Amino acid sequence: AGHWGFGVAQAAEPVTFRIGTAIPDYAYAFFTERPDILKHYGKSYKIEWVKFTGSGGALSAFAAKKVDLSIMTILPLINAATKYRLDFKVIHSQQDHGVDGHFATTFMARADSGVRRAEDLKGKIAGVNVRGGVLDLALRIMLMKHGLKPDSDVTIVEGQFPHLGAMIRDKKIDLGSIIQPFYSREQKKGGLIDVFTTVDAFETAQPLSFRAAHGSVLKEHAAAVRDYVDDYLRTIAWGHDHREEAVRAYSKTWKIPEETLMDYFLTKKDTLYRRDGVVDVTLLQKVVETLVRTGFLKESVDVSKYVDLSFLPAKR
Amino acid sequence: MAQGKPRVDVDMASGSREPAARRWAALRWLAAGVAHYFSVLLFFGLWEFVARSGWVNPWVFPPVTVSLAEWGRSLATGDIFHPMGLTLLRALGGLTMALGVGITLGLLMGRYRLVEWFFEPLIAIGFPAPKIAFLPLFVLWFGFFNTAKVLIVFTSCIFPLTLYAYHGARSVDRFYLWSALSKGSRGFALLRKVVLPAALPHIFDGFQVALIVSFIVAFVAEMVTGGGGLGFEMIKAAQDAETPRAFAMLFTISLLGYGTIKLAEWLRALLLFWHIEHEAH
Amino acid sequence: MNSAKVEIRDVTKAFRSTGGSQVTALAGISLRIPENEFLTVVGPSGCGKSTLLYIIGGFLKATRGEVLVNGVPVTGPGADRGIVFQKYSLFPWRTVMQNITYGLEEQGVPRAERQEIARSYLRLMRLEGFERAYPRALSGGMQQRVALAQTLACEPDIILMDEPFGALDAQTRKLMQVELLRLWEQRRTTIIFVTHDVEEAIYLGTRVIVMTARPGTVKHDEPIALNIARDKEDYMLNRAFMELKMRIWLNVKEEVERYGEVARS
Amino acid sequence: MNSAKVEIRDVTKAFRSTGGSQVTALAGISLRIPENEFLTVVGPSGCGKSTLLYIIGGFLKATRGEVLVNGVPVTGPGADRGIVFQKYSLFPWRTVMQNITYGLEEQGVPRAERQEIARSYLRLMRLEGFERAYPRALSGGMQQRVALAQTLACEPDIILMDEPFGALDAQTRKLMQVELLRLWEQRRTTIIFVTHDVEEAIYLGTRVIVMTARPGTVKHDEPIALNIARDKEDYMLNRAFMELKMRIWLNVKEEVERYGEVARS
Amino acid sequence: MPALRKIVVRFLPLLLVFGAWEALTAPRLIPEDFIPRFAHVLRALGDLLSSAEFYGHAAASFSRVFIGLTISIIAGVALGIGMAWYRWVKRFCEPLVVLSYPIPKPAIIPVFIIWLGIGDLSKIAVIALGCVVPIIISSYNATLSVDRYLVWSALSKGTSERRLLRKVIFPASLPRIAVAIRVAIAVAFILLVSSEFIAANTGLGYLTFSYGSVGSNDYMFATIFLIVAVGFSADRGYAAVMQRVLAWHEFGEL
Ligand SMILES: Nc1ncnc2c1ncn2[C@@H]1O[C@H](COP(=O)(O)OP(=O)(O)OP(=O)(O)O)[C@@H](O)[C@H]1O
Ligand SMILES: Nc1ncnc2c1ncn2[C@@H]1O[C@H](COP(=O)(O)OP(=O)(O)OP(=O)(O)O)[C@@H](O)[C@H]1O
Ligand SMILES: [Mg+2]
Ligand SMILES: [Mg+2]
Repeated sequence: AGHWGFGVAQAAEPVTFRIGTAIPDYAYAFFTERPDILKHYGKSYKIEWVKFTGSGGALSAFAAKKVDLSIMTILPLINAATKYRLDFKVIHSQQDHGVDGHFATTFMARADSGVRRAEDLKGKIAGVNVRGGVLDLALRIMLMKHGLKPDSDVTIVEGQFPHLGAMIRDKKIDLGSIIQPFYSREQKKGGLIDVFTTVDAFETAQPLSFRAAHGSVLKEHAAAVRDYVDDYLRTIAWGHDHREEAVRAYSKTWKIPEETLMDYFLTKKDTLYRRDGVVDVTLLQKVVETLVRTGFLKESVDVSKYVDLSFLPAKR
Repeated sequence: MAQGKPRVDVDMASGSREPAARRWAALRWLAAGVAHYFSVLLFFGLWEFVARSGWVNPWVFPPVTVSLAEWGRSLATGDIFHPMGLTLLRALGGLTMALGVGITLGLLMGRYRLVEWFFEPLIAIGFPAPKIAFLPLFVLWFGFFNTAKVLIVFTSCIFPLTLYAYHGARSVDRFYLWSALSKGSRGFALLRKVVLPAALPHIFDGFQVALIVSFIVAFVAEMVTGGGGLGFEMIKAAQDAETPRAFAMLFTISLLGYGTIKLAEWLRALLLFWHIEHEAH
Repeated sequence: MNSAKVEIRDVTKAFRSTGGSQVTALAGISLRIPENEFLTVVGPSGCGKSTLLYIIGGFLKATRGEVLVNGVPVTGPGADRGIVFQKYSLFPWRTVMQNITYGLEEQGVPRAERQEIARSYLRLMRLEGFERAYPRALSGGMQQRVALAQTLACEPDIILMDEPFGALDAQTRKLMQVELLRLWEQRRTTIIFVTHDVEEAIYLGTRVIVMTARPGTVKHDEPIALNIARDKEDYMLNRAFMELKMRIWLNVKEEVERYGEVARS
Repeated sequence: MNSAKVEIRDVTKAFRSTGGSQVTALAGISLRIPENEFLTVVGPSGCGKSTLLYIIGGFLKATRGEVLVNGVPVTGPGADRGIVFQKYSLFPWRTVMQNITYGLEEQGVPRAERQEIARSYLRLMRLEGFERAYPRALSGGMQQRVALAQTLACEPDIILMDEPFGALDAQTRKLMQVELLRLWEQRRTTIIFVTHDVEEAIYLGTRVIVMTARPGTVKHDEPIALNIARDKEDYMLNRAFMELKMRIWLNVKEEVERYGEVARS
Repeated sequence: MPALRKIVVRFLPLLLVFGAWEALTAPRLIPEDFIPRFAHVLRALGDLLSSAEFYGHAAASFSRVFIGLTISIIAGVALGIGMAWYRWVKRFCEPLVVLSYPIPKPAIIPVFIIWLGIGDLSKIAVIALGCVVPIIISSYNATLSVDRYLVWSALSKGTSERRLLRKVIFPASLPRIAVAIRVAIAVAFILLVSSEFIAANTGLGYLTFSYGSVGSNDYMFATIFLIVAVGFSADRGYAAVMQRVLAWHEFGEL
């Protein structure tokens, strides 16, 4: 959107940020359901949400400057930096995997299938959400670490997150990557066991998703971005502090039943939503190094060059 | 000049050609070829210009020459042929199955009230349903590999095929039917000998549409559920931010489709040579 | 007396036309047509002649009344009743030869025999050389002759003919008339023949019917002594023939004029 | 002498038929048709009469030769030459009324006037009450009359008619003949009229042409004295008329028979 | 009562399908993760229909369908007839048009996003591009098979070649174009979902994907159900309109 500053009168107009996000998104639920908990929203900035079904689509829209801010994960970050050569910065975190004992995507198998560890997978079929995605890489790294050749020793197929659990039960696959809220549901149903998590694969907890912004946006609307980040962290704090209300709002937006959410949302069984919004560059860099070491990435990328935490508010 | 207007039989007079004139003819043929594909060249030219103008990030929207070069590379190394074969197999496999079932069902619906009563509303409600949403179910039932994708192509193609055949059967000139009925044709013979040929122009419309649908659905099914093929390769390339490669996949499906569509048109001219539409060609 | 080959019992046919109004094409028409009769039908344009044939053929349902063939009510088309349509609809996807053999194919006549029969009809219809032509490459009269051959080749019990010689030149028409008579005599077929040519009606028919203007019924019913026309070459100059012709002609004329008045009033 | 309205110069027409073989429909036919001539054409079925009309109409291109209208070579169809087709093709999506007004619409005649003209033709063709019917609800003869009205309403300079009364009963046909003559006299139109009815050809024509069997050329060309037929009610009994009729009839007969032999040999 | 019976008889096939759906899902013959119970779908549909926000999504989607479809009908008929009638149109357009047919529209949404933005335009383009295919094909083929006597008849009454398209070619081809439009309507509803596949602010397709990706199958199917129901009604409405428009056309008897 065009937003030129035109003297004093115009400066009062809120800036509109087009934010690319994935489904389901934490912030989207609270920004739309509970604007009352926000401080700057509608005053210094407004948001036009664009929901993407995958991080790939989100990245190309971001690269084409059709969104100002966008959700990002590690592989799109590397692509944005090395292939698209975009001028962008990651400004706050969204979800972290495995930090502080929080949930990380778990690869599950049938309890009675004999698959208990990665090495048991020889000759079996494993399902991930998308080949070439970060979970696919995690699986491959894990297999290689245990002396198995992906694709020849283990067949890797794709399935959508909501169906992977049922596919395991239905013996269509022997292992599948399970995220929340499905992990909670599968646990409740029973009969599946955890085999490993992404933390085991990457040998580190990881920032899973984070928000990136174009350099130009950060330069032109620094104050508004700061206000947005401030509001975002407000929703997180509010969520942690008012869990039941948060569950209700989240359920209303995404139609996930409240009882499912009550089981995990914003607890240790969930990925971590950090109150401080800090992106842990060290952890992120460790993931990159693992990818380089295992040959999935040709050369290393200095992640810190693409992270700018200066938009986070000073400690409250 | 108008193509329809002359509608006259081809000029009979065609003298033998001199060798000198033959060179001219070759040149003219070349010129006609360029003229024929002028729109494509124009489109590519525009694309190239825009991509190089700096209005868009050239990594996101690479110049057409870069994409074509990548395409040429994958053709040269041959690594595109395997996915190409997979997609072709799924598309044409599903289409072939749908042809048999769809045309038969459509013709039956057009001729028998009971069949029409039962299937017509089902077709009307099943057609606008997004088949892709049922892909997971297909995968559950039929596995990850070709079967599920072939079947999703089948389910997608069957609707247009049935609908066109149905309308074709319904608009058969009643005098053809009466003539056949009074010569003792009944049931299947009537269907095969009169309704089918009379509805053939409609059926071919449906076939041409279904052909395109089959390519699109096979590709999209591969995009969504993987398992190799052009669609899968394209989504993978997009994920890896290898945009030229993604375009190469699109070129491939487009050209594959173009070839088969032309083949279908040729088949149409062959089978419908008796039909008046043939006169205008 | 139930030996009628075709019996038309009080048949009425009303069409619903666009706009909801009705057109009554036939109003309570009754007719008994014995076996081997050659019934010719004349009447003003639009009086319901074709409609009557369609009802006998079983293609249209009568609004009221019924048609019996061999004493059995007609419920649909059947191979016993062959028909030549006014607008001679050939199958455009079949060659002349294939069009002629169509009915034979349906009767399960073996291929070689089919070909032979068809070839004899090709000769009869003077269409040699056009075996492999498709209908769209034929002139109007040639198409009509193919349609004739197509129906005659099936040798149906009853033949319904709707101006089957309308598109033929006078001489070819003459030839066809002679052939048709020959076939009728040979096969003892029952023929219902619609024509606009009063002379033709008398020449061919054993009985001529004049229909009234719409709604059609039988206005005039005239048995024809066979010897009036068919025996002599110069029948046209025959006094009895001329009188007969005049009588039928006047009947038609009256109807046409009456209709003109009805419509105008 | 270049006052011919229509001049046909050595026109040959060959059709390529399926299978690659050729059918020569017309072979070097030449004709000069002066203004206001009522030319009637008779000839064996399939001899190329329709083809000739299509070439004059500009719908088909001659393989060789050319047609001049008012001294200008014909390159395509034009509103100066109206045509009534053998298979009376009406626009099925237009009602009877709309079909008749079609040409007037194209000439930019105002709506009210169009309606009025069309209504007078409806009356003329005895189609009152069917204004709003679609062609498919009409009998064959009714469709043919609509087609006639459609073309006549345009008042073209030259009218090409391909058996325009073929589907009409004898009496209606008579009425139509009279009307056509009246219009021809009023408007001084040039008419080329194909028919199978020799009497009709003589009655209507100022000149009758007999065509040879395929490939068609002019076999016989006979000017008709106007007073032979048109003046008297009982012209059919007139000696001159009968002789003329016999002469033309024999010409056609010869051709039909010759063709039979050609085909058989 | 007879009227009611008529309706029941008419929609019996649909009732049978819904019955079969419920019968298969209620005892969990099909895992609920794939297809929810019909009863649950109805419940979810009720819930959706009672929220105002949902109507915004529906309005957004259906207006895109409507606009996309309208564009495709106009452009498709023009292109199809044009390509059949004018050699130069065919020469110029055909390669590009035919090459574009088999391109999967969802796959080029990113390209559309670059050119047309994320808003309605890119989605309308996807729908229009997809729906135009059957319409071009049928209008092209139908134009070629227009009875030549009708064309000749019009030409000899002074119809210019350009007017001919409107006065004769179009109406004569209409019965076949009508079938293509019927197909296009169904395709439009399919594409409604696909067009919102990659990126969306609003729309039923977006809801379908969002509910689907969090496993809220009952809601996902409720949106699909609604799309299909509207598609079905559109089809019925269209059929009724066409029956009147094509009153002159002679359909074969059943
Ligand atoms: N399908 C139809 N719908 C409505 N009216 C029809 C239909 N078919 C025929 N009619 C009407 O029924 C009447 C009789 O038509 P029919 O074709 O039987 O006449 P006909 O005697 O064969 O005339 P012609 O000698 O001109 O062929 C006509 O007035 C016609 O308008
Ligand atoms: N489109 C065509 N393709 C091939 N041959 C054709 C075509 N049209 C006509 N012919 C041939 O040309 C010859 C003359 O046909 P035309 O229709 O002119 O005859 P006609 O004199 O009008 O006959 P009729 O009195 O039976 O209507 C016929 O032998 C026919 O087979
Ligand atoms: Mg009739
Ligand atoms: Mg002719």
